[in-house]
This record gives sequence, C-alpha cells and structure tokens, in this order.
Amino acid sequence: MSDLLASDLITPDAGEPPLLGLASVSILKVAPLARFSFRARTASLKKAGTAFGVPLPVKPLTSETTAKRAALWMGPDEWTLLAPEEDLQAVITGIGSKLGNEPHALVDVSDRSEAVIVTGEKAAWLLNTGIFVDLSQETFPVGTVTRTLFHKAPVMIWRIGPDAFVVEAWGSFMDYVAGLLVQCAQELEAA
Amino acid sequence: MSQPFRTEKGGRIDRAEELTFTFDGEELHGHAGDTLASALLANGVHLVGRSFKYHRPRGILTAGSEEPNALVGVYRKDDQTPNLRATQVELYDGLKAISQNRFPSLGFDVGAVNDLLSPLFPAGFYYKTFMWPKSFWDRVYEPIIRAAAGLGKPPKNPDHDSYGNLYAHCDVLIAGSGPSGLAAALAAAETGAKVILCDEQAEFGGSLLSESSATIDGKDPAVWVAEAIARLGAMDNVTLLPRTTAFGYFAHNFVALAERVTEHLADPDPRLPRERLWQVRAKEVVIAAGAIERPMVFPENDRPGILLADAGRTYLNRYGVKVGHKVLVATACDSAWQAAFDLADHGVEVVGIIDLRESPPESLVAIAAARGIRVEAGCVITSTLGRKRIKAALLGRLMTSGQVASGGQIECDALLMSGGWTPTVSLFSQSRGKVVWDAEAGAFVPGKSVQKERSTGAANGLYGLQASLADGYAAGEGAARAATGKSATITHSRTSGGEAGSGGTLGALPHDRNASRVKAFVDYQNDVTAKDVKLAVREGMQSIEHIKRYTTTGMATDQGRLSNMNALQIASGALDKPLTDVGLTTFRQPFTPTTFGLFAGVSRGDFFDPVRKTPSHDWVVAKGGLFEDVGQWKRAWYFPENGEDMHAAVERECRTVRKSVGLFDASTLGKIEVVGPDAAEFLERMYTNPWKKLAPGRCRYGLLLNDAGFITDDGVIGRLADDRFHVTTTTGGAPSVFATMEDYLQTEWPDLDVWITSTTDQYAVAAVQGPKAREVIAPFIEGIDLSAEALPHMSVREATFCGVPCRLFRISFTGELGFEINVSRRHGKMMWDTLAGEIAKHDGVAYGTEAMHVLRAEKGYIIIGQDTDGTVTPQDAGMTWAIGKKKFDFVGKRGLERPDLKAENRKQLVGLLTKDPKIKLEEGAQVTTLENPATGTPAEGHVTSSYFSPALDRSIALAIVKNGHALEGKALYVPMPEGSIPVEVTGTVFYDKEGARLDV
Amino acid sequence: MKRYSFLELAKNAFSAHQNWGRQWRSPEPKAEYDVVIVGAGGHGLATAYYLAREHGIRNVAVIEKGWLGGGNTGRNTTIVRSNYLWEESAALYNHAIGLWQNLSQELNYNVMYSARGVMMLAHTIHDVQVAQRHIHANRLAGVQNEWLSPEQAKDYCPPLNISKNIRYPVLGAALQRVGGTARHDAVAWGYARGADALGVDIIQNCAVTGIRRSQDGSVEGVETAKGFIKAGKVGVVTAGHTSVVMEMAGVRLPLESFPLQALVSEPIKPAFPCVVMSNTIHAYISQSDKGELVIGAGTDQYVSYSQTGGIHISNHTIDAICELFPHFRRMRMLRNWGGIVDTTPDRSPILSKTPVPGLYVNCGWGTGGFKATPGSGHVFAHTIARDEPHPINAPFTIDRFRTGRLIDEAAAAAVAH
Amino acid sequence: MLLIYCPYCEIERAETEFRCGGEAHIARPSDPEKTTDDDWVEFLYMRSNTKGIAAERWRHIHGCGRFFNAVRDTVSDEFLKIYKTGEAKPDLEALAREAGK
Repeated sequence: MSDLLASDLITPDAGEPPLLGLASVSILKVAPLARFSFRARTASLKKAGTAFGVPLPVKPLTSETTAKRAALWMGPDEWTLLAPEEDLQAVITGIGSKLGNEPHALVDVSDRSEAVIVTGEKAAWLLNTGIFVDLSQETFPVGTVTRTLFHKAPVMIWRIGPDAFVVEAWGSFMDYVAGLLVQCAQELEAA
Repeated sequence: MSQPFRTEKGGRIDRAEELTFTFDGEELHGHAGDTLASALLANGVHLVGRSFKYHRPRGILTAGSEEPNALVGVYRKDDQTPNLRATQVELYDGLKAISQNRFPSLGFDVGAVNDLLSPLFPAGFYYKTFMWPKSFWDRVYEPIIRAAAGLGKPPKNPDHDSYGNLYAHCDVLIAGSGPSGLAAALAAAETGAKVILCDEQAEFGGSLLSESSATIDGKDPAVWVAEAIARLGAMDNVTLLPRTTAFGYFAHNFVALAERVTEHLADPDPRLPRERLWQVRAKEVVIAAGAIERPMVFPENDRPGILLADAGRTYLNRYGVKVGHKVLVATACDSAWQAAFDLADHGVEVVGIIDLRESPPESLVAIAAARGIRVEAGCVITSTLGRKRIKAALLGRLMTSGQVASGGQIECDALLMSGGWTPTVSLFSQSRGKVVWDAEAGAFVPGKSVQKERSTGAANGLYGLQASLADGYAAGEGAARAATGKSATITHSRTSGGEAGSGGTLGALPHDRNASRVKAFVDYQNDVTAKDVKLAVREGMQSIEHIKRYTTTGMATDQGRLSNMNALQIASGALDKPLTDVGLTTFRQPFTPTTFGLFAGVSRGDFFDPVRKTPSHDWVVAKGGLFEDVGQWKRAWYFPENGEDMHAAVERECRTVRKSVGLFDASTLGKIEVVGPDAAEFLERMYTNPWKKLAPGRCRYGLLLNDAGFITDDGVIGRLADDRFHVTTTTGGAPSVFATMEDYLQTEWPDLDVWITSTTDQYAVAAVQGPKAREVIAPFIEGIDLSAEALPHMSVREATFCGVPCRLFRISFTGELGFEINVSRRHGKMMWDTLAGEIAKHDGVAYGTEAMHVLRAEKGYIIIGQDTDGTVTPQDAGMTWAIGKKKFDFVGKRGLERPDLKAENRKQLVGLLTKDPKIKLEEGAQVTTLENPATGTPAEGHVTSSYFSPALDRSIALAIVKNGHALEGKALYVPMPEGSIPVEVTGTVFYDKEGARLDV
Repeated sequence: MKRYSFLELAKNAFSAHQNWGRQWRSPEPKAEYDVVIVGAGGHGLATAYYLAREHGIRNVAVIEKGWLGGGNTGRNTTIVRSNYLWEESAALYNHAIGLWQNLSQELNYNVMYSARGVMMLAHTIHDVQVAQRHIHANRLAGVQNEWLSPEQAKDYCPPLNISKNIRYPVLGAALQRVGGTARHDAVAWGYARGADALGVDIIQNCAVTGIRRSQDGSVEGVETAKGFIKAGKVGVVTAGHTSVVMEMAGVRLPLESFPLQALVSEPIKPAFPCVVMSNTIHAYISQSDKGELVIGAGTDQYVSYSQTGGIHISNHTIDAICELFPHFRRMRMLRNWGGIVDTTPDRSPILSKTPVPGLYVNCGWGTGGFKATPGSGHVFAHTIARDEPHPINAPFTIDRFRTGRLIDEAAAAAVAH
Repeated sequence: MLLIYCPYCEIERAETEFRCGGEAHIARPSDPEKTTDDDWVEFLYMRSNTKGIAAERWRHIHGCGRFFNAVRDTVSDEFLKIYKTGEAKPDLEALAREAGK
C-alpha cells in the first residue's frame, strides 16, 4: 500500500486473517495504533502541531499526515491524532509539555475504536451500501475524513487512496460494521 | 406449443425460447420477453381475477403498473407473494401463478353472490347497518366482512431473501425512459453530468417499444432506443437502472428507487438481493413518467376482454399478442385508432371503431375505410354481454337532445377503449408541487416546481413524438446546467410520424339505460361505480376527499391513477361545480406498492440493531451464562450451574460475593473524560453535588437532574488530576448524558475551558467485590499501595494491571469491599481471564446483573429508571445529601423550586418488608393504605424493586410511596388479585446499615 | 334524521338509493352562536355533539379550515386502548372506552369499534417491569389489562415471532382485551351527522383567521374567511395547528408539532387478529377490515407542518415489523402518509380553560388522540358548558407545566400511541 | 430525510447525521434566585411552534458534533439560513420576504 497516505501508520494487522478478500474489494483489520482525541482553542493549534509532528488541519474534513503521524480534522476544535502504538507516551508528554497551561484536552482513545481498511474498485460502492455520503473523488478526495453513520452504527471514514478507505468504529460496534460490510459484499461474488 | 393469440411475427419476445408456466395449475407456454399478462393473453386467457367487493370476473385491463385487475399470487420456494401485477411479472421458465379473491375457483366463485346482492351494498353501506345486536359487530359481522375483503393471501413462511441498499448522489436523476426521458438522459449525459436513468419496466424505451407508426432518424423507434441505451451505457457518468421504480419523492430532492434484481430470474443466485433500495440525492430530477390511458365509464365496462386501447397495441407490437380475434374499439380520442389499424395490419378482424365524437379526423376515417373497418361516430357503448369474456357490445347513438338511442349490437371477443390520456403526475405531486388544469390537454399537469425538478413529455401533458423528444432534450440540458453549470450541444434526432392526436373524455358516458341500476365502473379494483360517486354526493359528501373515503374510489393499489379523473368529473357533475373547484386528492408515496423487505433492508437478525458486547462475552457464553439486553449491550445476567434455576443461581452468586468475592463486568457503564481547567466548574454546574473541593485521587457519587428538577442519571466520578475527571454514567444513559453535557457546554457555557470525550469503549471494566477483593487483585496490581489507609473507599489511582496501565477505582455497588479496574478494551479479555482464574482460587464467582441488582438493593442503592421514572426528585429519593447546598446553580436547581416539586405528599422512596418474609412482592405492584381498596382508589405508590435477599434470608423491596419518609414503621398493603399482602414501611438500607463492610 | 338500519338499507335498495338524505348540511354561518368550536376533527365534532346532546347548547358552530375529519382523525392508525399508567390518564381514556362501546348505537352510525385486543410487547426486563407496573396500576383503577407469556402472546396473535434468537426477543406482553380499533372516518362522520341533527352548524372550508377579544380580555368571537362570527365561548380543537390558532388570542402553549407517518400494505385476506404495539422497537400494527395491514411509525425529530416525513422513519418501522412478523417481509406498502401531531412535554393532553375568559383548549394528544375521541369531546363539552372542568379532565391543565404537577406518561416509559 | 448544511463541516449531509435541538434562541435564565416560575416554564416548555419561518437548533451529532442554528420554513421544510451558535438571530421576516414566503 505504498501509494497510500499514512502508509506506515495504517497497516493491516498481521495476526488477523482478512475479513474479506474478493477481486473487487477486500477488508483487512488494522493493527493497533495510538489514538488521541485532541481538543483546544485556535490559539494553541500551532504549538500542538509542532509538538505532535504534523500540523493540525483547520480545513474541515481534511487530514495531515507524515510517515509516523496523522492528524484528522473531526470538528472545529477537535482532532483525532494517530501515531504508532509505541509513541503513545511520547505524544502525551510532547503535547503536554509544549502546551503547558494552555487550555486543552488530550485523551487517550487508542482502544476506543477498531479500524478496517476497505480497498478495491468496489470499495466506495461497498461503503455506500450503508453510508449516505457522496464518495465520488471530486467531493471526497484522498485525504478526506469524516464521521458519519454506517447503517445504524456511528463510524469514521478516511480515504487513504483512490480505492482505499479506513473505516473506524467504536470497539463494541465493530462486529456490526465489519459483519455488515462482509454481508453486503456477498452479492459481488454472485455471477 | 399452441399460443392461439400469438402473432405470426413481430414483437420483442424471443420466439426461439419457449417457457412453461402455470396459472391456477394449468400448464401454459410463453416466450422469453413476455410478461405473465402477455403470455396469458397469448393463450387466450383473459379472466384472471375477481373483483374486491362484488367478486365480478375480471380480465387484464392494462399493460403497466397501474393494472387494477390482474393481481396474482406468484409462488417461489413453496411460498407465494400476493397481489403482484401480471402486467409487471416477467415470465420465466417454471413460473407458478395463482388467481386471487375467489373460492373455490376462479371460474366458479361463491363470492359472486355479492354481485346479485349488490343493491344492498352501495357505497358506505357498512356505516348504516351491522349495528344490531351490539355484540355482533366484532363477533359476527366483522369476521364475515374481513374474510370477504382483502385480495391475495399473505405469505405463509418467513422470507429468507435478502434486500440490498445503496446510497447514491447524482446531478440528474431521470425517472422514465420513454421518448422524453431518453432524450433528457442523452442531453444531460453529454454535458458530463452524473446521470441516473431508471425505468420501472424491464426494458428502456417506454412507448417507443410499441410504436409502429413512426421513425426516428429514419429508424424503427426500438432500434433508436437500443442505440441510445448503448451510447449511455458506454458513458462512465451514467447509471442505467431498468426494473427500477422511482417510488418516493421526499424533501430536498431525495428520491427513493426500488430495483427488482432477481424477481425475473428462474433460478437466481441466492447471494443476490431480491430487490435493492436506492436512496438517491439528486441535484436535479427530471420526471418523465409519461401518461396513462383512461378507461371509458360505460355500463359493464369491466368484462374480461375489455382492455385499454394502448394496452392492446402494446401487447400486439411489443409482445406479439393479439388481444382477440374480433376486436371492437371504443374511443373518444385519436390514439386508439392506431391500435385498430395495427391490429388490422396483423390480420385481426376489427369489427368496428366506435368514436364518441361526432366527427373524428377525416384522415383517420380514411385509413379505417382503406382497411375496411366499420366506423361509428357519435356513438357510445351502452352495455356489454358475456360473463367470463366479452361476447358483444351494445351501441348507443348520441342524439342532439342529449339522449342516447339504441344503435344495435356488435359481436366481439375483445374491446379496446380509450377515454384519453392522463399525465402521470404522482412523483410531481409527491414532490409537493401543485398540479394545474390544462384545458387544452384536458388534464391536470404539473404546475410550479417546488423542488429542483422538472416534468417532461407526456408527464407534462405534452404529446407527439417530435415534441416529446424536443422537450426531453431541453429538460435534460436544463437539468444538467442547473446541477453542474455545464452544457453541451447534441444533435437532436428527427422523427417522422407519431404526431399528437386529439380528443378525450372524462366521467361517465351517456347511455339509454336506468343509471341507478347499471354498473359503470370508475375504480375497477375497489368496485366503485359512477352511481356510488353520485350517492356519496347525495349524502352530503362534498369534498373529493370525502367522496374518496366514502366510496373508496382511488384507494386501490394504483392509488387512483386510472380512476381519479373520471371520478372527479362525475363528482363535478353531481355537485354542479366546475371540475377544478372540486379539489384533488394527493398522490402519496409509494408510486407503486413497494416491498416491506426493501425498506427493512439489512436490518434483520443480529443486524437489526448493533449487538454491543464486552470483552468477557465469549467467556460468559462458554460458562453457560445468560444475557440480558440493556440498550444495545448484551450484559451477563446470571450464571446457572448444575441445572440451577435463576433464583438458585442468583442466590448462590449473592452469598458468594458477601462471603468471599465476586467478579462482575461493568464495561457497559458510560464513561466520559472531562478535561480542562474548568472541568470542576463544569461538573459543578451539571451535577447536583459539589466538585471543586474533591481532591485528586478521590471519587464521589454524582447525581444528574434535568432542568425540570427530576433525576435522570447517576454515577461515580473520580478526579484524576486538577483538570481531569473520569465520569461514569448508567449503561442506558451514556449517550443521552454525553449529548446533554455537550448541549450545555456548547450552547450555555461556551466560555468554559473544558472538553468532554466519551471513553465508554476505551475501557473494559471488571468489578471485584467482596471481602476477599483485595487479595484477588493484589497479585496483579503494581505501582500503588492497596491498603485501606493508602486507598480508602471512594478513591481512584492510576496503576498497572499485569503490566498494562489501568485506572483503579475503590468503589462499591454491593456494600462490600470493592474495586473496579479499567484497562484498555484490547486488554479486557486478558484482565477478565486473569481475574476469573484468581477468584476461583478464593471460592469466588462471576456474577451477573441480577445478583448485582439484589446486592445493591440490600444496600438501598437506587437504579435510575427502575427506582426512579423521570418523576422523582433527589428529595423524593432520599438523596438531599447529594445536593450542594451552597451552589449558585446546577442543572435542575431552579426546577426543584417549583411549587409541586416542593409540595407535601410527594411520593418518596422507602423500603418495604412483607409481614411474611417468604413472600416476595411483584415489581410494579401497587401500594395502598387499605387492605381491600375499592376499584378506582388511587394507589399510594408502587414497588420499584423486589428481591429475595440471601443476606437477610427474606424478601426485601423498595417502593415509591406517597409521604413515604414519614411512614417508616407504618403498615401498608400491596393488593394482588389473590389478596392483599401486608407490608411495613422501612428505611431503604436493609443490610450493613452502618457501612462497616465497606471500610475494610 | 333518518335512522340507519338494515331494513332502511333494503328499502332504499328498491329505490336504487336515490332517496338517502344528506348526512349533514352545509350551512352558511350565522352571525352569532353560543359556542364556536374551531376544528371539525373527531374531538371537535364530538364536543359539539355532546354540547347539544348533554348540555342543551344547540346554537353551536364547528368551523373547519378544510373538510371535516381531514386532519389527524382521518390519518391515524385507529387504535383504541386505555391501559395508561397514571390514574388521571387511565380515567380519561377509560371514560372514552366506556363511550366507544355504545358509540355505533348512540350515533346510529357504525363506527366499527372492534374490541379485538391491544397487545403491547415487552422485549427487555425493563419493559417487563414497566408492563407489570401498568397492569397492577390498571387493575386497581378498574382498567382491564393482563400479562401474557410469550406463548400466550403467540396464541393470541399467531403471526408473532417469539423465537428466543431474535435481536430483541419477546419476553411477554400486556394485553388489553377491550382495546382494539374503530373506523376513523366513521367516527368523524357519525358525530357530524349526530351534531348536525341536533342543530349544530358545521361550516367547512372556512378558516379562522383571528380570535376577537373584548376590552376586558374575554372572547367575543372569531374572525373567519366568511366574516366575523360572534360567540361568547370558543373552544379550540385544532391538533397540530393549536399553537397557530391560540396565538391569535395571545396564548402560548407548551406544544411542538411533529410529523407522524403511518402506512398501509396492500389488502390481504385476514392474517392479523389484533393490535400489536412495541414501544422498544417502535412499531405498531393491525389489519383493517378492508384487509390492509395498518402500521404506525414514529415521529420525525423536527417541528413541521408539511404532513410528510423522511423515509428513514418508515425504514425503522418496517424493519421492526419484519423482525416481529418475518413472513410480512414480502408484503408491500401501498400508501404512506403523514399527520401533524401536537405533543406536550409530558405526552399528556391539555383539556382546559385558558387565561382568556371564554376560551378553551383541547390539544396535546400527540400520537394518541384518536382513542380518546368520545371521552375528550364529552368532558370538553362539560368544561365549555359549565366553564369548569369535568373531574376527569381537571388535572389536564396548562398550569401543570409551571407547577411541575406533570402527568408524565413518557417518563413512565409508556409511549402514548 | 432532510439535507442539512453543517456550517462547521461546510458540507451538506443527510438528516440522520443530525439531531434537532428544538427552537433556537431560548436562553437559560442565568440566575435561579431571580427566576420566577413563569420565567422557568417559558424556558423549559413554552415554544412558538411556528408554522412558517422559524429558527431552530441542530447538532451534527454523527459528524463534527457541533450545535448550530438554522432557519427553516416549517411548511415546506426548506432551509433559508444556517449559522453558527453564538451568531445573532437573523431577521426572520426579512428572510421570509427574500424567499418570497
């Protein structure tokens, strides 16, 4: 997946078999990550970005990535920060010391969510079986990230390639989300 | 095989592929490309059903989705789907269809006696009778009426087919692929706009597929269609959806489409959905739904063999089927003449064209003459003969006086009729646009657009091939430009022939018979006749809605697409009001009946609603534990061992917790991390309790009210640092508490420097409760001192569990020494397995929610939603202690000051002990002061929680009782059907009142 | 008024039904009435009927913007029941049940009240607790309601899926046998015919545009599309439009009007013997005499007077129906429509005098007003005639929201259908 | 299903991502001591329930999570204006005129 965004960060979980592996679409579990919910006022963003290692995007629904970091816009004062699992403490310390007493909230939500990568020419089609967001490349280009609903479950989707999406859901919703993705893909196997 | 009414050649069927099917058990044959209706007609079968009320024999009337008569049941996998329109059912090999609403058979139906008794059953007859004797309505009359009503029989078995869903966005959605729809698609697609073209039929092309008298660009229209579809199909920006009905037009240009994916296949792949719901958000919509032909309302216009003229032409040209060998055509407009000519050209004997008009166009008369067809102008049909198939029609000649003179009889085996055309304005009407009367078209046509939509072609009251194409191109271009700002020029095709005709009629036709005795049907399916409409008006029904509801006209499965205009005209005459003043009923979604499964989609079985599981789930399953549904969560309920019943299991679990130790999964509790310099201030404003002085490392029970002053949630809140709190909520209340906090934070106190983050799913939580709790967790906890001195009750620490970071709370919901360990969800299973192994060594148990409820009730801890119900204040619950007296404000503070929340005689939470310790009260049972209260005596309150307490070896209960706090020690009663149960009012704490067991 | 009966029907058959009279007149309004009722829905017409019949006040006009019975009366799913939790509610709805039982005979109009039983399903332990609380409270109040095991529930309603393996299995049900359905249009028409025969003028297609008040603040009459109509007493019974009409008199109410959708299937032969409701998974269903499955959905989330709603509401209702009755999955929706329901914060109605002398209001029935029609009209007529509430509607004041004495059926987890 | 523009995400999304928060611009009385029962019932329960042009609150609950305000015609369900929390209530009559209502 070298042509994809955040390639070093979002990697399939080697210990888990693929949830789905069709010619037109596959679903892979994402390996554990350090995830943070970061909240702050505008004045603190620059410092926070510097401390984290990637600027926090201010344009709605966009993301900023480097090899080891991703900052995803979630709301006007809310970002999801992603880092390798082993950097968990470093990020907490880094942002904490840089921002000092400036009001902000950094909460470890590494295990709140689980993620899958949905890739293949039918990836957008498959997401659209349950997500009411226009996923055409003009309106949802690579790098776009948003929270939305997949059928009855809240999810976050992040386009990391023309035909590749990260789909995140809270841990207790992942059976539902992954299960339905697999089920909805079934018809692709039919003649 | 013999298909006696099949033409020699022509049509779009595949004559090489013969298909076998059955209708009411009789084996018949058709071809690929047939509908069930066309195949039945090819076999000479017209009688296909019985009418709703009079059980009259009925035949196929139309060739489209508006078909009112030919409703059949179709079998698949030994079950049948009722009420399918034979005109829409595509034929496949082995198809099994049955007729409906008849007993014992279609040919002989005992219900037909209703037709003889029909003088007793005028519109609304049931409102006037069946009232005596009173008890007979639902026991005698109603069952008879219900059995007689209804159409098909419901399916017998659960439906195992799947239904798909797709959300889609497009620039231009085009509904309908006749000449104007196709032209619109071509024009819009050429601009590069994203286009979805859908059509309810199996093939695109609409009327072009049966057009015999015109050419486009010099080609047969069907060829032009094929080329256009090929061109569209090759474009990336176009999605073509045949067999797809645009059935609902909702707010903000949201259109729902129903795609039939497998219904036409003999042996569909089970992985394919039967149907698919397309939920489309279109920037612009082009409605190209065409127009449908109107029946003529003359006496006995419902015999099998009577069809709409255009249907006759469609069966001939598209399906290669002759509707009869001797066909009579009755019309009030030009278009039906072409049907007569086409039939004649296929060698069918056309026994006459009966035109209502005094002088039909000379050109048509000349063509008829050339084919030797008898033409009767200024004539109507006054009656038809034949029971299960038309045999003849009686003619009437219109006199200048307005009277009708008998005009003889014509033998025929089929009659084609046309009262003119009605634009299909259903979708436009659903888009909330108002139709306007177009006198020239003699029809209601779409008025001003309310949403981003335009109607084109016949749906807009515009006829004629060239005009329809031109209008379609303009609509497509206009829609694309409006949606994308882009335009393109495309070459418009040129047509020859297919000019618009004229003529048409509305309402009941004159005849020479007793109008009050004959049946001239307006709404075929619901058996509504012209005289029914007149009766409704006579009885004072003046609004068209009243007429519709009183007679049921327009309430059939076509929603009145066939009948409305005729009914309106008849009502207009009866009311002596212009048609436009009578009013119109509203078309509602769905456009055609739409499968429930399509709406339900994937929401079934385990996917009906997300099943949220905790990390201990599999362990519980393996142990044979049972689950309880709490919101979307599955929570372990109790763990029966060795065939224990619930009572025994719960008793054992409770005793073990109090004696040694128990392990409980508390992961489902809501968790919210409140962070920021104003975190304490924020909690101070949200909860009733004071928070500012709570030291880091300590916890406090928090009580949450709404601004009305009633308790809505509670939970333990731990302070991790000056600016960081770990808040817990009830399981069911988690989402609403979080939403409420966001609401106050964002809209009332945006100045506060604090943020909240849900961490419910971040942590798995194990509660270890019981005298041995400390021993159980000690081996795994590192980094902190677990002693009572270092870690007193209501403390929180960050530590590690087996090397994994954890938040350790020393709290108790059992009254015993207790800890709740929060680790990352990922490590939840490890933690659970570790602790489960450890408690076993200490004679401990895992316990479920039921034992948890008993243990907390013994201690008088309340459960929000069980001991409170949204009408309980902190004072009522005996929790005045939880209110920070010195606080300036908190959510609910002002609400509590309202007169009735401070009034005497409020219901208050108390304990109840039955006089007989063995009797356990029923939860929900009422509490009274009298042993045997008279019916209607208001209760003093009710039992909210009731259990057998193993610790006390007796039953205990909590109750909400009027003035309860003042009644301690008093006797009350809980009246039950078997007799009253005496109880004594007590405090709410039953066990370890001093709390000694907590402080160890 | 010519009485309706089978004999009369047979007699008229001989004259080909040419001699039936009008069921009600279409009079022009008089200059003055003793009482003007605004809104000719079931509740308004019933009020007029009982004013004339029980209180001798016959100089009454019912003024209707559209056609009588055309609002929520003609748009609801026709469920009748009275097994409400609080004594106040149970008394009100049970009063209605008493009247339903004789209504066809009383009005000489077959309103098809069919006591086929209303079954309310419990899917969770919490549901069971709530249902049991209702049953015990109802028993004490003299309201019939009983508990059924899943098997008993299936006996009563054979299509019900009581498998333990569905997402929210049925744990039992509360059954009110005297509950059922009635024919909504017939209720409006029967009351209209009855009121008309007693001298009440029903004036359709006449919008009320203002409420005129005298110097002392009391009501003088109403401005209408057909001019001013004088009346010392005005009763407003306009459901979803109550806020709009009451604003004409400067009275603010704790109401919000939401879209509520309902739908029917194509007609089928008898397949469903009773009424089934599930508050937990949000669905209710019965089968009409015509054979249609009549299904109620939930409200949309925003205030709207559009009488339409979103498809996601239907989706969530139908998926619940298909879970409970999986062989209806292949059935098809014939028609979907919307009403405007006026809801109060405690989901109980307001049947009350107002701060304006001579002005009375009957509103806030939310999704469940149809069942109360006869009882509501009966006690509201009493309130208007005597200028004081009937004991049954005395608790249903506007002031309860200020003092906090709510009648909170919603809080008690009983959704008021 | 309405289509709603979120002023923070700057995009239109389906209604199911949003929760309606009822009538907008109803301020919670800030001082409970000085608030009468009548003031409180106004805040808690009394609503204009406008038929026509009205301002209401929405929260993009399954999106950015922010509350914002919207002016909608409750007869046609058409949105006339959407603005962020904290911005002044627009002149509803002027908006209505502009929209030709």
